[in-house]
Amino acid sequence: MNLSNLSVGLSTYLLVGAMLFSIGLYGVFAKRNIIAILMSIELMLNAVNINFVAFNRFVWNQKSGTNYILTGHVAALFVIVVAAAEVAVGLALVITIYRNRQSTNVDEFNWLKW
Amino acid sequence: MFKEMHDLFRWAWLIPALPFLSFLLIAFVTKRSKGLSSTVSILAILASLGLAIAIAIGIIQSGAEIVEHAAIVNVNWLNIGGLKIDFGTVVDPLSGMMLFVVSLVASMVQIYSLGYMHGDKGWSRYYCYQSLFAASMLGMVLATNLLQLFIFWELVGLCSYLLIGFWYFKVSAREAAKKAFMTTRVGDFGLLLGMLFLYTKFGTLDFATLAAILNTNIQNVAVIGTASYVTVMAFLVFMGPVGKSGQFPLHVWLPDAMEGPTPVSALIHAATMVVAGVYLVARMYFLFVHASPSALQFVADIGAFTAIFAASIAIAQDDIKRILAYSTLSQLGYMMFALGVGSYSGSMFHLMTHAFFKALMFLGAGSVIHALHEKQNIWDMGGLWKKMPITGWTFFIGVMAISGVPPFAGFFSKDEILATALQNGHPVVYAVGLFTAFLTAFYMSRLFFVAFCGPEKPENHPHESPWSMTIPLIILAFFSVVGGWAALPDHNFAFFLHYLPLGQEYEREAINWGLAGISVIAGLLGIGLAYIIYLKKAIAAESIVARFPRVYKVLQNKYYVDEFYLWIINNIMGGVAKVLYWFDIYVIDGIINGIAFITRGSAKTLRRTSTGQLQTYAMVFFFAVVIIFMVFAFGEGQLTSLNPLATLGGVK
Amino acid sequence: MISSALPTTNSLLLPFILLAPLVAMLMIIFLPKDESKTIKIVAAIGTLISLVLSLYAFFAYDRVLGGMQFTLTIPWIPDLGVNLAFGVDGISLPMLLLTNIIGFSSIYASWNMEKRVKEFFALLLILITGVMGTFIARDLFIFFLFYEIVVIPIYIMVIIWGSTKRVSKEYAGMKLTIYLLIGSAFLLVGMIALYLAAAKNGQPTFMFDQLAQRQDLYSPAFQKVAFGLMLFGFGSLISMFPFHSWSPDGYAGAPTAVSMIHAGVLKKIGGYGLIRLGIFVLPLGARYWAPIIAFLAICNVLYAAFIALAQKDLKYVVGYSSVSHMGYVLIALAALNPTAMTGAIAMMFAHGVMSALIFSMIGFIYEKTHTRNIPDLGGLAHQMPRLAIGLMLAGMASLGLPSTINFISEFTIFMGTIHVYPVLAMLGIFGIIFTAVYILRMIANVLFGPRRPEWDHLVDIRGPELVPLVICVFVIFITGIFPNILLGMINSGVYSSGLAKVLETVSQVKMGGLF
Amino acid sequence: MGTVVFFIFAIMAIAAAWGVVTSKNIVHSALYLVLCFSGVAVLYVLMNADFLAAVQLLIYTGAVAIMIVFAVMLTLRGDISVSNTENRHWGWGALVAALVFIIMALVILANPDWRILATPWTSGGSAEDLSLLLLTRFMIPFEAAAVLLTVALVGAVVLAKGVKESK
Repeated sequence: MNLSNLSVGLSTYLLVGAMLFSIGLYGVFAKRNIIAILMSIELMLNAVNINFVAFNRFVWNQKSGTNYILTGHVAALFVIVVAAAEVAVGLALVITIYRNRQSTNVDEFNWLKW
Repeated sequence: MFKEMHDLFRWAWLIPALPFLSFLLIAFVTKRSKGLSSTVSILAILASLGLAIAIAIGIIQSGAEIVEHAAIVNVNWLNIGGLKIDFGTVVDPLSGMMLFVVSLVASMVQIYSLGYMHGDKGWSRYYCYQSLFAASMLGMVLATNLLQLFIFWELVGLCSYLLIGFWYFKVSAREAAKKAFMTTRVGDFGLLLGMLFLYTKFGTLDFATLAAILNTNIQNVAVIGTASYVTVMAFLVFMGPVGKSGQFPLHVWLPDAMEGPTPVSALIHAATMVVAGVYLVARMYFLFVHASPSALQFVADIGAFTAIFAASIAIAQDDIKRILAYSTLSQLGYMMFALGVGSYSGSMFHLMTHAFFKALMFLGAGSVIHALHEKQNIWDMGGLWKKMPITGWTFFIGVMAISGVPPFAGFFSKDEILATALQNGHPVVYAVGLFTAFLTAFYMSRLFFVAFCGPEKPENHPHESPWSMTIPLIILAFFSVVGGWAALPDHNFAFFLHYLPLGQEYEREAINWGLAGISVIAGLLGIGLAYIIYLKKAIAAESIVARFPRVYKVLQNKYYVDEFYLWIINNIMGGVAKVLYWFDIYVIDGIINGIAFITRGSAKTLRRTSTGQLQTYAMVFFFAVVIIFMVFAFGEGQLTSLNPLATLGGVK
Repeated sequence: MISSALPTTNSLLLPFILLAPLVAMLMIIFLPKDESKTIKIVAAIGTLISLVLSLYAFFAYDRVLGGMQFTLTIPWIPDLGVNLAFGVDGISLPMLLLTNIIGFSSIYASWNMEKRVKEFFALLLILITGVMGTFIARDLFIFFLFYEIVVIPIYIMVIIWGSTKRVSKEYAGMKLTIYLLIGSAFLLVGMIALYLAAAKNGQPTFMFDQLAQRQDLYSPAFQKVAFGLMLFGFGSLISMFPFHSWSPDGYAGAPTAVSMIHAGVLKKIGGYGLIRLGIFVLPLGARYWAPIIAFLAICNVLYAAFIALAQKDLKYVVGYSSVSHMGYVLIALAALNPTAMTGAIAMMFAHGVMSALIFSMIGFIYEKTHTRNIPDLGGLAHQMPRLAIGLMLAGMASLGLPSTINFISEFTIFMGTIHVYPVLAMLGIFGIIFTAVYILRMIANVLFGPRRPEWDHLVDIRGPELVPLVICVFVIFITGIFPNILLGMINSGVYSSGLAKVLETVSQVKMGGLF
Repeated sequence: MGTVVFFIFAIMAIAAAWGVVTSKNIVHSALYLVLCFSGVAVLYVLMNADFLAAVQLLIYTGAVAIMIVFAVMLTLRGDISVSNTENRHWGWGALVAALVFIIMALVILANPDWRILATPWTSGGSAEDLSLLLLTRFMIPFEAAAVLLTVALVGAVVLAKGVKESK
């Protein structure tokens, strides 16, 4: 099996992104600690970023014209910015909630209940 | 001559308008001033009386001309698609006679009330109602069409309601007023229905037009429909008079209506409003004539039955006003059966004379009640003639008049009715009428002997009433004597009230003195019997009562008709009402609340799915995404066209 | 000057009528809470301006010319064909006037309100505006919009200012609102179906007159279904049996002003809508459903009249009585002829004024005695003669006494229906007896009878409290004595708007009804 | 060569991500997260996104991870070894996540348009190119992002500081 024949294409990157996304999704569904959930969200955001960059690399690279160049990178950059903001606010919320409830356990947060 | 008169007749609308103006004035301006209110009211009705007399003279002078061409003025009142109603005035002998009678009695009663109602708190209110009543009654008389008549008909009903309940703090007055309104309402239902059918069939409610249509097209089935149609309408229209004029099944309200002030009873429940029914039948006589004979036969039967039925009750009553009330019922029955047997003019004649002497007797009774401080039981009275000579004499004239003793007014009218009944082939009705005349004479003289003759009661300190009360008595007594002379020398009252069904020629009839003699004897017999029992005490009244205790009890309780109606209202209507209310609350509302309950119940179950856990929500969300994707990917039908995989090469 | 005579010109009269209470409402919002006197005066002035302007409209309307006048059309959402279109004809003008009469009276009927005055009057003015809007709208969308505006303030007002008797005010408010909303949901479905059907020719529109012109686009089957939906919607609004049960409970729970407006005008939107939308646009559907409406109408008349006999609470008596009276309107609509139609609109007007009067009087009784239980009351004519006059005249109007407008309306209705549904109409007329029984019983037991010392402290209505009495009584009798004022207008509306023509056409159509 | 590097770091990132969600200890999770981010950064490099890789390392592996560790430190109570357990529904969560992955994978693999191999990189990707783009074409989003960050900063401070009970 020739490793060099096993070429890395767009779909490979996308699969990696999909895997990261699904793992993050599982984390969001299954974890009890709210910080762990935030971490899982970060995973999902990273997965999305991989997709952005990958599409930029493989699809738009082929197209001529400067309009398209690096748009994926810019999008990823914005995602990172938003993620950073989200983490900042999210963690502040976690601390506030922790202060009120003495817990970071999502099971105990059921204010949305009827 | 007739032309000039016609100009006068154009002003007939003023007759009801003046009292109406006085009603508005009292209600909005002079309410606070007692003297001013009564002055305004009396001046208005006297002006109307003057105008009515002028019109009556004009009618008599116009003679046959006005009979054939009634002076009619119409103004459009309501004009919409499918319904056109005029308001107007009709001046013909019939309305002229009624105008005179109504305005005369009304003005007498209003003057009389100056004394009778003296010191009453509701003085202005009283005159306010009186004026409204006079306006509505006179307006009704002048009506040119059935709807106009019906409107005023209801308005006099309203006035009657208000005046019966004038002393609204008395529970009995309150209940009586309610009863009067409701009972007449039942009759009005029929009248309204009859009106609707008439309009639907003939497209008009105008008396003259209706009469013309019926007279000219009576054989034309296409226009009229079959005779039974007209008959049905006649029956329906007759329901109104049955209620208003207290004919048999709906008579119950009239005796109770005596709860009102006595002058009101005199005016509304003896002389004027209650005869409105008779007047209506007279106005609509063409309808009854063209209906199958059963219609008029029905009118005659109801009238005759009421006459004897009420007279028999009157024998056993003790309350002076109730005796008079049943007497009124009985006399109304007289007028009604007179119409039924075809004595149109006799009926109107009796209407007029009855108005005079019955108003007289009611006012006389009021005078007595006033003098005895609200005592109404005749057995508490006695020997009043000496203490109250004017009241006594005038009352005596009234009794003579109603008993049909010549030369008093009642004799002529009653005789005319009875004569026509026999002539037109109604022997049974004639017999009933004759017997009623006997009963009438008996119970009226009973009343008179017990209350006015005999020994005085020491606890009473009666005194003659003030002039404001006695003058109307004297005037009415005068008319009770001479009112009948209009028929002399023959039965020519019909000259004044000419009605010619199907072009018959009027025939002047001489008074049949033989028949007249029979009815006079019947009257005298009644008086004599009363004299023997109540004045001579040759036969003890108690022993008669003791011999027929059941009969007496039934009579005294007015054949239990009231109780029967009460039972129906309380048990049947009340019961149905309760059942339906139960149905409404528990079935209709139950269904509604049941739906609400199901909604709430399902919501209670479903809300368990809302765990409040964000994670669960997210999970469900993504699960839904998966499902939707599956549907798109593998589904059939419309959704497949949206299948993203279809564009991506497809997985199927 | 010349241009104003042209019917095509836009007139700003109706927007002014509509805006006057709205401006008053905005002013009230910016007034301080404690200035309750000022708030009431502002509300009264706002409604007075509307009243005066609508009176002007009523008498300035050219009856000979007929049709929609004082029109204003502004395209609003052109893609959907929604126009901000106002206008009145002989059918809607009486209803507009009625709204303003009752609106103005209702302000005065709540003159003694002390609880949350600011909010109350602001909501009341919104309510009045909403009702007015439904009557002057010429566009179905706008009509529906205003109708939905109406529902919200009513709910809030019943919940906050209502009174709890047999049912709690929360229940009453909820029932009222849910009924109206369910009705309007069905209406919405019907409306959208109608809109889609009418848009088949590529020009979507919501305008009533254009919807009515596109008869060929509605198949008979469609008309039956769409009219059925509207019948359910409008029927529950006009308290058609068996969708009437919100009415007594709702009125009993609601504060006086809301009862007045609700019974007086809001209910009439049902009848008005059935004419404007149902019969104009879907005449075949109306024809199909007419016998059913007539039957249910008679159920209304007799059933509710009987139930009113068994009531002890004043407001329940009047509530059931209003259900009963609506039966007359419904059977007149079902008769599908111009006379009955005129009668139906006149009856809506007549009943509106009458019920406003009676509810305001009952409101005063309740306010002063704190009870509405008939056995607890009695002899009030001693202490409050003016109130007694008001209640009695209202009762007389209710039982159709001649010389009140109610009589003429009833008579016209009977005249129009008796040859279409003889038996049902007779049963309906029979209802007047029961009406008399329960009304007279109520009047007698509340007003008359011996003086009761426990009510000796009561003060008769005076000053501003007299306004509803004077206005309503005046309207009842002036239109009753000179009926051409009102019925002439309605008649011109029925004929000039083309309703009479529609009715004539539809009466010639042969189709199998249900009965 | 690139292929080998890719697989090494891709597998590392995925494994680290797996570690993040399975580790019972929240601190271990945080450390796995750092590892995962680093792996992703290498993938960026492989895709010629040098600047993004740097940003990824700076912001994610640096700032975000440290903030998370701080948050863990500030909130942690009880036994650290069970600080990051699964809830009752983790099975369902796994199922849904797996389904989502399967669907995504199916789409990715089924789409012929996406079977693209790398072509020589021509577009630059340096900080200079990006900054040019950000300050011209994406000017407004860029400024919006700046505002967002400021707001987030202020918001975070306000939230974390806690609002004093008003009288």
